[in-house]
Parts: sequence; C-alpha cells; structure tokens
Amino acid sequence: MSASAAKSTVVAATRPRRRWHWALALPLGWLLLVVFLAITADWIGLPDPSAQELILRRKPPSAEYLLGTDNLGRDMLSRIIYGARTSLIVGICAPFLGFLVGGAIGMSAGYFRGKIDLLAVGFIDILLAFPSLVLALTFTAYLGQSLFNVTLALGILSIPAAARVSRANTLAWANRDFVLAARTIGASNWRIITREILPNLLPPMFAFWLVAISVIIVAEGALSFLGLGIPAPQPSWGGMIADGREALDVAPHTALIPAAVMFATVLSLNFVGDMVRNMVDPRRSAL
Amino acid sequence: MSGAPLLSVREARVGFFTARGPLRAVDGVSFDLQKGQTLGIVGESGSGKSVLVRSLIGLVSESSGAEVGGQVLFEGRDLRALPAREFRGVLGRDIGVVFQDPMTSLNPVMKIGRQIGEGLRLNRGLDAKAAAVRAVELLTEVGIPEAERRAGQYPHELSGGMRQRVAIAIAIACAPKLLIADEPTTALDVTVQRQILDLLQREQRERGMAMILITHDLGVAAGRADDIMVMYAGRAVEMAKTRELFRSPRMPYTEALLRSLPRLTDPTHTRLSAIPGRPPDLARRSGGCAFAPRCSYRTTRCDEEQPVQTWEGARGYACFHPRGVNA
Amino acid sequence: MALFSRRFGLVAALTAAFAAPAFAQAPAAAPVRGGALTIGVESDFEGFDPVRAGVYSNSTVTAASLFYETLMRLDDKGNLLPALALSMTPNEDGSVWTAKIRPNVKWHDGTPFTAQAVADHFNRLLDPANRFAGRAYLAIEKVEAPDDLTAVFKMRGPNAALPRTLAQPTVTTLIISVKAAQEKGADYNRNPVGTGPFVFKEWRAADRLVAERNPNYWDKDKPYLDRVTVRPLPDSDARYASLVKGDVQVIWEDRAENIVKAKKDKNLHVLTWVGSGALVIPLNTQREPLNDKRVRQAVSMALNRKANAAVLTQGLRPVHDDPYGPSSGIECKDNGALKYDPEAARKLVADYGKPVKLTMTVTATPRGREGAQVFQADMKKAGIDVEIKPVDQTQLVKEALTRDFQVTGWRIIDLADVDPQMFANFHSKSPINFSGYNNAEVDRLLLVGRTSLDENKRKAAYCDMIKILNDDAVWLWSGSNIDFAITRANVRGIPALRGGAVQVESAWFAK
Amino acid sequence: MPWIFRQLVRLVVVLFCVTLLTYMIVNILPGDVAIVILGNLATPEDIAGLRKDLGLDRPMLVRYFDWLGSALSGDLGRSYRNGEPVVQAILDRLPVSLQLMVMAQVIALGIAIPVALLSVRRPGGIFDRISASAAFGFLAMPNFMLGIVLIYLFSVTFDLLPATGFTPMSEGLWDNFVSMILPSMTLGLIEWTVLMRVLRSDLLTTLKEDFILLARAKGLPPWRVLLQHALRPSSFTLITILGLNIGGLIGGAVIVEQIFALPGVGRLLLGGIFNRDLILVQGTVAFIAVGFVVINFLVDMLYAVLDPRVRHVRFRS
Repeated sequence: MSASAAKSTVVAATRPRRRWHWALALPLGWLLLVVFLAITADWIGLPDPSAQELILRRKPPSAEYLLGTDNLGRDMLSRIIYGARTSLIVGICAPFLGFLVGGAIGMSAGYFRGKIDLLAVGFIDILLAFPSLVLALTFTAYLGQSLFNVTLALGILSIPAAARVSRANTLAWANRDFVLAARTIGASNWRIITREILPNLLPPMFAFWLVAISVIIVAEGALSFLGLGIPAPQPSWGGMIADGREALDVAPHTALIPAAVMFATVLSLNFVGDMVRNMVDPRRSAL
Repeated sequence: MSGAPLLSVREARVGFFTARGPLRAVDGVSFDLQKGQTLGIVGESGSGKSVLVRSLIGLVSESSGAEVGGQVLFEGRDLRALPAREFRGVLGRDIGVVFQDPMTSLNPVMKIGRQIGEGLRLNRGLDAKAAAVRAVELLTEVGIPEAERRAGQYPHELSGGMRQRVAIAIAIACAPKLLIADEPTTALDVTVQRQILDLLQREQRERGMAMILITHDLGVAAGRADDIMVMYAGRAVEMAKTRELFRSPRMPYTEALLRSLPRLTDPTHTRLSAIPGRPPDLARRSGGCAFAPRCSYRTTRCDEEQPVQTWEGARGYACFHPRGVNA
Repeated sequence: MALFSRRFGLVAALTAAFAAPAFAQAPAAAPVRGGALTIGVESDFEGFDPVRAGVYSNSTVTAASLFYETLMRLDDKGNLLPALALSMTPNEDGSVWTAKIRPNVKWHDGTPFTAQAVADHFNRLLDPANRFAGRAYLAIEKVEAPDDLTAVFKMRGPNAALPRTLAQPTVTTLIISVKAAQEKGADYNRNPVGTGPFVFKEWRAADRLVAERNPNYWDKDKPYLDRVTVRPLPDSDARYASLVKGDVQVIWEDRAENIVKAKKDKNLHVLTWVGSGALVIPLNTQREPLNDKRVRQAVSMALNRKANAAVLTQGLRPVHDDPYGPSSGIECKDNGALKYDPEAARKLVADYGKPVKLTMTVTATPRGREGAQVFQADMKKAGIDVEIKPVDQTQLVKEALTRDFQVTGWRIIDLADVDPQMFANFHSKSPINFSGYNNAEVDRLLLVGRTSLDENKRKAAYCDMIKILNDDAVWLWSGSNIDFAITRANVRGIPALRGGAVQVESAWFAK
Repeated sequence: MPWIFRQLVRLVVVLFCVTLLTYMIVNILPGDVAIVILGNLATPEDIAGLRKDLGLDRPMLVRYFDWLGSALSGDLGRSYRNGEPVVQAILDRLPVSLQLMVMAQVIALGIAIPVALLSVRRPGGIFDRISASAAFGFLAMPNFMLGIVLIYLFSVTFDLLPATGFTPMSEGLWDNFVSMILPSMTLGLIEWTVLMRVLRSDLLTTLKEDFILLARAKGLPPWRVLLQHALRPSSFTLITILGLNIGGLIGGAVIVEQIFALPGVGRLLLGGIFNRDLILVQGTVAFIAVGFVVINFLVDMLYAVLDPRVRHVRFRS
C-alpha cells in the first residue's frame, strides 16, 4: 500500500503551517462577527434600521453615519447589520429545509434503489423542469410576501441539489462493507440508514450546505430585484443592493457596501466549506 | 560492476508539509545502480520507497509542494539540474515506469493503443500510424493475444493481468535504459503475479535494461534483484547483495523481515513471526533510531542518537547493534 | 370652457389654427426630412385592438399614435386643432356633436377613410357585447354617419368636453380600421391598420416595433422621419444608458435621478409635460378603521406629502392639494386641504381610541416600495402602524376593484377634461369608485360638472367638491401627473407628452 | 432501444406533472386574465362575461385536459392577452434564449476551464488563491448589479457595445453577435465560478490518479498531461452542472433579459404570469420542461461519449 500512502502524502503537501491558520482565522472570524452582530443587533445601540431622514438620503459615510445613508436616508450600518439577520435567516434556513426534504428523498433513493429511486429521480426531474419563477411568484402572490414564504420558496428550490448530493453519497456508502455487514446481521433498514449511513452523509451535506447558503443569499437578492423578496422595510443585503443599484453613479456606496459585505461573507463561507470538506471527506482529505 | 553507474543517487531527501506538520518521507538515501542490474527496494508501507523513486524521476517535486533535496545522476547528468524540457526527454526516452495498480495507472477514457503510442510519438518521433503499428507489436511482445483488437479497447475491457501487461508495454515502449517497477504485482491475483514478474525479468534481460523493483515482499525481490536496499521510516537501513542479505542480515529490522517470510524448509506448523508495534508516524519523529521502539536489541543510545550508515565494502547498514558482526 | 360655446366660434378657431406646427423646442428652425428615430419606452405593448388590449399603457399609446390618429388634436397650449376631423360643432345643449371628416384620407391598406369608419370605431367600443372596459368613461351614446364626411356623435346628455376628450390620444380616441379588424380577427391586434403618419411594419414582441413613413399621409409635409422604432426597455437604468450611448434617441422616463442627470448633460434634452390628474393614495372608506373620518384625517395630516415629494423627486414632481392639474384649467382658491401636522394626527388617533393598524397594498416595484416605506415612516410618527403588502399589478387591480384593501397607490390619469375620472372615482353609483365613498353632495356636484353648460359653474362645482373630499380625506394627493421624456439634443419637434405618450409625427433631426 | 423508451416515458411523465402542477398553481393566483384585459374600469358583469367567453368558468381540471388534448395535437392555443399563437410566441423567443444560453455557457467555460487548469498546476499557489477569490467575488455579485455595471463600462464609458436590445441573426451575424455579448457576459461571468470550482476539484482528484503519474513518466509536458489525460475524466460533474444550468436558463434568465431588453422566453413567462395569461404560461412551461428533459438526455449521451465506462449510468452527481 505504499503507493497510496505516498499518494495522500504527496498531495497533503501544501504550504507551511502558519498560513494554514491565517486562512482559517480570517473567514471564521468574519462569519462569527456577522452572526454575532446579527443576533445582538437589538442590543448594541444601533439606530432603527427603518428610521428615515429623507433630507439626508444617499449621504456618503461620515462620523454620524459610519457607512452613509441609503435612498430613504436610513443608516446603512444599521441596515447592513439587520440585513445580515434577514439574509442569514433565509440563507441558513432555506437550504436547511431543502436538505431535510431533499436529503430524505436522496437517501431513500440511494438506499432502496429500484422503484423508490425511480420515483425520487422523477420527482427531482419535475422539480428541476418546473420554472422556479412560477414557484416564486406563486408564493409571493398567493401566500403573500414574508420572510417565511421567501425562505420556503427558496427552500423548495434547493431540494433537487440536496437530493442529488445525498443520493450520490448514499449510493457510495450503501455498498461499503460495514453497511453490508450490518445487513447480514439483520439490522433494520431504519437502523442502517440512521446509524450507518446518515453519520457519513452529514459531513458532505454540511460542506454543501455552507456553499448553498451563499447561493441562497444572492438568490434572495434576485427575488428582491423582481419585487418578490422580503417585504420592505425589512432590510436584506440583496434588497439593499437592488435599491442601491439605482444610484450607482451618484451614490455608489449604497450598492457597493452591501455588495462588499456579501462578498466577504460568501468568500468566508466557501473557505470554511472547503476546510470542512477537507477535514471530513477522506477521499479529498488530501486537498 | 564496472565504469560509471547508470543511476547514482546521493543523499536524496523528500519532505512534506501536512496539516499535522512537516514530515520527512525520505531522509538521506544514497545508492548506485549499474547498467543492466536490478535493485530491489524493500520496506513496509510508508517506509518511503515509492516516494523515493518518484522523487528521482520528478513525479514528486517542488512544484507539487514537496521539499526535495540531494543529487540524482543519470548517465552522469544531474537530473535535478536539467531544464524541465530536457528532463522530460530523459524521463520519456530512458526511464520506464510500471505502477502498482493497473486499474488506476491506465487512463480509463483513452484507448490502449493510443496510450502506448503516446510516448513513442513524443519521444521517438513516430507518426500516428507508425506508433499504432508499434503499439500492436509491443502488445504482442508482452503476451497479449489478439493485440490488434485489444489496442482499440479501453482499459476497463481488460482483465487485471492483461492491464499490467499493457502497463509494461507502455513502460518499455521507448526502449528505456532504466525500468522502475513500483510494486508491480501487489494489486494482482496471486496466479498472475508470477507471470508478470517473469515478463518483467525477461524484458529486462533481453533489453539489457537496469531495473528498480520496489516491493514490500522480500520474497519477490529474492530471486530477481542483484542488490537489495531495505528502507525504514524514510531511511535506507540496510543495503547489500541479495544473497548476502538473505544469508546474514545486519539490521535487526531486516532480520525481522526475513523471519516473517515463509520458507519451504520450515516445518509445516512453524509460526511466522510478525514484527511487533507499528511503523512510526513520520510527522511525530523525535531523534534516535526510528526502529528503536520495535527493536528487541534497543538500548538507550538507540533512543537518543540517529545511527549513521556504516559501510562494509559494498554493503551498508545503519544500526548500533548490527547482527552477525562483532562490534 | 370657451371652446364649447358657439358664440366663441369653434369652427373658426379650428380652421384658423389649421396646420399650426406643434413644437417643443427651437421653433425657429425649419424641419429637415429624413432619418430614423428609436424611442425607448417602459413596457411592451398590449396590442393595438382596443377591444382586445382593453387598456393602452403610455408605451402603447406612443406606439399606437404612430399609425392611429384622433379626430382632433391639441397644441402645446391646449388649443384644439383639426386632425381626422376638420371641425366639431355641438347642437344647442351640447348633446349632439357633428364632426366634419377630412376628405381624401386613406387607410394604410388603401381604402378610403370615411365617417362610417369613425362611427364603426366608436360604436364597436360602445357595444356591450365587446366588453370594452373604457366605455365607462365615454359619454357617447352612439355615432352615426349620415354621409361620408359627416359623423354625428349622440351623447348621453349634454357634454361640454367631447372635442377635447377626443383630442387626447388614448385607447378609445385613436381610431382603428374596424373593417381590417373584422377581416383579420385575432391577428389584427398584432397587425394594426390606421391612417396615421407611419405605417406599421413589424412588431417583434418584447423587442421592437417598427413603423415606416406613410407616403400617402394627408398632411403632405409630414412626417419628417423615414422610420420610427419603438423599443420596450423595462430597466430604467439600462434605458437611460441606451440613450446616453445613442442606441435610442428618445426615452420615456420617470426616475428623478436620471432626469436630473439628463438636465446637466448637454447632449440631452428633457421634455416635461404637466398633465391633469395626480398620483394618489386612496383610502378605503368602507373598512375599519378607515371608515372613521378621524382616522382618515389623521392619516392625511401625518403624511408629509410635500416634503417627501420634494426630496424623492428632487423637486421635479411637486404636490398639489387637488387632482386637477394645471392643464385642466381649474384653480381653486380654497381647496380645504388638511395641513401636515403629526401632532394633530396623533391627537385624532388618540381620540379614535383604538390602536390603528393599516395595510398598504402597493405594486412590487422599486417605486411602489419607496413610496410605501415613506408612507409607513410618516405614519409611525403619528402612532399608526403600517404593514406593506407588495403585490403584482394584476392583483392590485383586483384588490382595488373588489375593495379588498385599506390603503393603496393609484393614479388619476392625464385626461383633457377632469369629468370622466372624477365621476368614476367618487360617484357613489360608479362601479369603480373603489374607495366606496358615498356622499350625496359630492354626487350632486359631480353631475353639475358633467352636465352644466356653464364653464364657471363647472369649475365652482369641482372646487366645492375638492373641499369636501379633502376634509373627508378620501384620497390623498401624493404627486402631480408630470411626464418626462429625454431626447438626444438634436431631436426636435416632439409635442407635449399628453398622457405620457411620445408623439413623433412632427419630429425631426437637427443637423 | 429500451433506453430510448425510458427517456420517452420520462419526458411524458415530467411533462404531465409539470404542466398539471403549473396549471393548478397559476390557477390559484389571485386575479385572472379577464381583470387584466378589462383593466381597472371593469364592471363585475363584464369580467364574468369575459371569463365565460374565455372558458375560464369551467372547472379547472376540465380545462387542463382540454388544454392537454389540443397540446398533444400540437396546438398550444392563442394568448388570452394579445391573441398571439402561443407556439409562435415561443418560437419567436426561443432563438434568443438559446443563443443567450449557449453564448453564456461558452463564456463561462472559456473562463472556467483555463482558470481551473492553471490553478490546479499549483494548488494553494498565488494564481489559485487569486482566482478563487475572484470567483467568489463574481458569485457574490447579483446579476442585476453586474449587468448594469457592464453596460456602464462597455457601452457608456468605452462605447464598444450596444447597451440594450437584440439584433436577430437575419439582420447580420456580426450585429447579432455583438448585441448578445453583454447579456451573455452577465450570465457567464457569474456562472464560470461554479464551473471552475467543480472542475478544479475534480481535476485535483484526477491528478492524484496513477495514470496521471504514468503520463508524466512518459515525458509528456504538463499542459499535455492536463489537457489530454486529466481534463476528460474530470469533466463529468462539470457536464452535469452545465446541463442543469442550461435547463434553468431557458426560462430563468429573466433578470438579464429584462435589463438588456432581450425578447427571451423568461420574459415571456414572467409577462404571462403577471397577466395571468394561463394558456401562455402553460405552453411556455411545457416547452421549458421539454427543453430540460431533452438537454438532460443530451448530457447523458455526452457521458457515454466522454467515458466509455458509463454508457448505462444515467444519474450522476
């Protein structure tokens, strides 16, 4: 086995240790900061994110308004932080919802195969072929626009991807010796799925989830642009960019600041996602 | 054993940076290989034998993130000092490689004929047609029936033994001066292992190639290598003519390896002895002899000091308590 | 309305004004023939069969007025000009109008344009079987054609405003070829036939509509342009960028930011038209808590309409206290508007006794979102909670029609006369009075406005009415109906943007 | 043959479910096309009458199967809103969407493949790091923002490309190409990031394979090792994602179509929904579903072409 041992060591070679920690500290630090601020937004003395001072609209950053004001003269800093709350709720919950449903579908498909697999694949096909616009519009028009409905709509849209990931991984794990062993000693399907397969499924799903968060945060922005996002005046990063876009030339900060915050967060999420993948996926541990 | 050696390795070192810290996979290995000779490199998994040879032919290099040191002379030329293009020329033309697992060492999405012809076109300047013809010849030579049809197939359509034959055909395609066989039979069925080893040996003799045969099985090296180098934890712990090594190993590790080999002369129920303990974690090395924790002759000196290589003519060892020597 | 009375010689006025050029700028230079003009509008077109399209957006009116024409026309000062009709004369009480049709006018398909075509057009719209929704605004009973050049409009009652109403290009007044519509059936909507200065060439949905110069146009000098393309460019910023780049030469625009920028750009020219009507915020008087006058007044006083508009529209769209607009000719000395007074509003809310929570239904557009948030912020200061409910346009209309809303955003469109809109919006018997407002005095005054032959009496009635409406705080006037278009500096001869439509019959390129 | 048969069954099932689902969903939306046509002046009697004329007063399922019946005979009906034949409306828009989609993918691949190849030459190296950060930058950039930035940059500032609008191929191939560059870039510049990530990760896995070492041992220059040996076996996930993207883009490029005023299928669908033009929505959704299934079918075929081992494997992730 010396060849494969060499293989993993060969690629394990990256940079010296110090840099590794740097790469970990910055994105993790940023994410923790964002989450912390989003949670404590109410208690850190921020101005009301929907308090308007129309006369002071679209003012550049200053001592009074650290990040300037938006199109209705509201404090950008406060809106960014409260927006983090919205964006994170949508970004975290929507893929989570997708993963609960999609994960279950993918797991049963990958484990039971046969007809169930066919059904699941068919279901995913239908969901994928179904125009997401129709779905999003329906939710917002019929059920009304709300944080919950937007999250639900985006959650449903993330089902197929989650189902694919979980199905592929289940397929891979279901044939492993330890699963076969569990079967031969008569373990129930339920037990095998929950005890043998699920634990192995969680790491790749978690890594994928981290990436999904950033995709969903941006997707919420697209919905806001089409007027289907979180209803005003609740701020979200995507919505702020959509609002700020209108004054890109006269007050670029109204769009660029939320865009920069979103960039930093997406970047951090992906770095952390990579690291999680590296830590938990033996096949890629060498990355 | 006359004239300048075909391959001369001095103080080869390979280091990696891993998540757990830097490690020395190969630590100061030196050896010479004469034309037409066979060197067996023997060691457990992780002893650094594969990394060593891969580093010699540039498959482990600075650009893949490793730290590579030492000197490698091939026909008197310093391979590590050669410009990349010239080095690749030497590699393709004069050195052939066979890897352990033919399942993974052949490109699954490329037809066999093309994989063989590729090196010929690049290094011997053959055109596509000539390369294809030559590929079929080579397939016949390594004992593949219906060579013409096989050349148009993909690796997954062949059996394991056949695939390894294809791998050998690729390795010898450009008539190299040195053939490196990295555990060429480990992944194969026992029944075909011997055929493959015989094929390698035959080709080596007929073509007058030198060969480095890497194996964890002393028995494989026994009948086929002129010299044997035993590696442990990245170091060459013993080096000797095959016969001498088998007759009187110096290093306790070699001794232990030999003891774990079944012999026809043993009584049927002799217990094979296993080496207690496990190979050391290279990233957690302290000073001292790496084998010390598993060695039955260990003294405090072994824990504190790294033994240097001692030479007795052509054979060398690195041990404070060599066997068969009255030190 | 001086034009109405026979004493003022309507016919004479019209003939004298014949062929007076309509111009927006540089009246001195002589128009130059030639060139292709591209207009960027906001939305795609509903189609060009009024019965099928139902309504024309201002984008559609811009396109439709290339190949359709009205009977009368208005110059920039509001004077009536002849168009397809040479003159329109009323009978004694204004209940019958006779139009003299311009002779020798041909449809684009080569058939002659006659009085019968005019009659067919209006009668088709009036026929309940066709369910043309805009007929509610028409005060016409039916139209007859005693001969080829005479069309007789029988009105439902005395009607002072008919010629002016017919002069503004709208879905009803732009005359289509009913004959062609019947021949082509459903395809007519996409292949219009008219008499206008340009002939319909092609319409690639969501992309462009192309019209070419009508060589047989009755006004021999016009049009000056060889070809006109109208492109729906839904994204406001991209539309403005297209103009700056020069891909299009004229755009309809409503974003203050772009208009302010354009005014500073010497390559561009901004056209402004202050119409009648207004942007409004209707309050549903039938629903709790807005059925209480105190609450409505509180809302009215809490909304800092003037200051908000001054900032948000950068002063481009001032707020008035009535929906009449300068072009209506109605000026009221006392409109009874409630002043901005958040303190008083707070007191009224306290007086009402219960917490006030409102839901504001707005279109899910940036503009809707902006207005709603400002409304919400102002209400908060007076202790009124507002929830914003963004919906699409269709749903907004549905909620308005079924009176299933509390507060919403709406618009009283720019019409030449205020009667149709005021009557429809505030008369208790009107099916589209979606505030559910019911006030006998207002009903009476609306009838005076509709039927009185005395222009001063009409004006007085409308002023009396606005006092009641303002005091009752039924609809809040949140902005004036001002339309803007931006042109490249070398585009000349675009007339007033009536109804927000860009008309290019007399447009030309300066060298 | 059975494989083809299964694909057909798949197509039929997906089509049926998707259209039925759409039908039900759009039906429960508040407001209907009668209100849209008659506008804010409508009387309830008029609305009821028009609904009857349009057949909207019949039970939902009856209407659906009616629609299905005529759809099967190739007639998707006429738009309620403007009388345009639905098939015509879609066929008019389809070339635009297809071109946008293809050009966007070409741009995305044109960036993703070289960047992935260059960054795996030294994983964790400068280029790898910079390209990864750039990728996230684009990933975090909403397309409605990128679109307008590109317009200001390439049309207004540098005056190189038209800001908006579509020129059909019939009016000149070059003009057509130029008019589609910015919209395709807007999509492609965001999409390459995902493709690059996937390809890079798969390339790294492939590069650890022994056959890559063997290729290097043959003396092949690094770029030939990458292109001839590593790229193809590393492209399966890439192709899966590509297939999904294309499927999604047929009707999902609404924002880009809107900003650049392109007459594509996405806007047709959006307009249809806003106008409650049920028959148009139905037809478009059916078309998109067909497109999706067909593209996935092609992706399956591509697997077989690229990898001789997986001729029968359909569903990969």
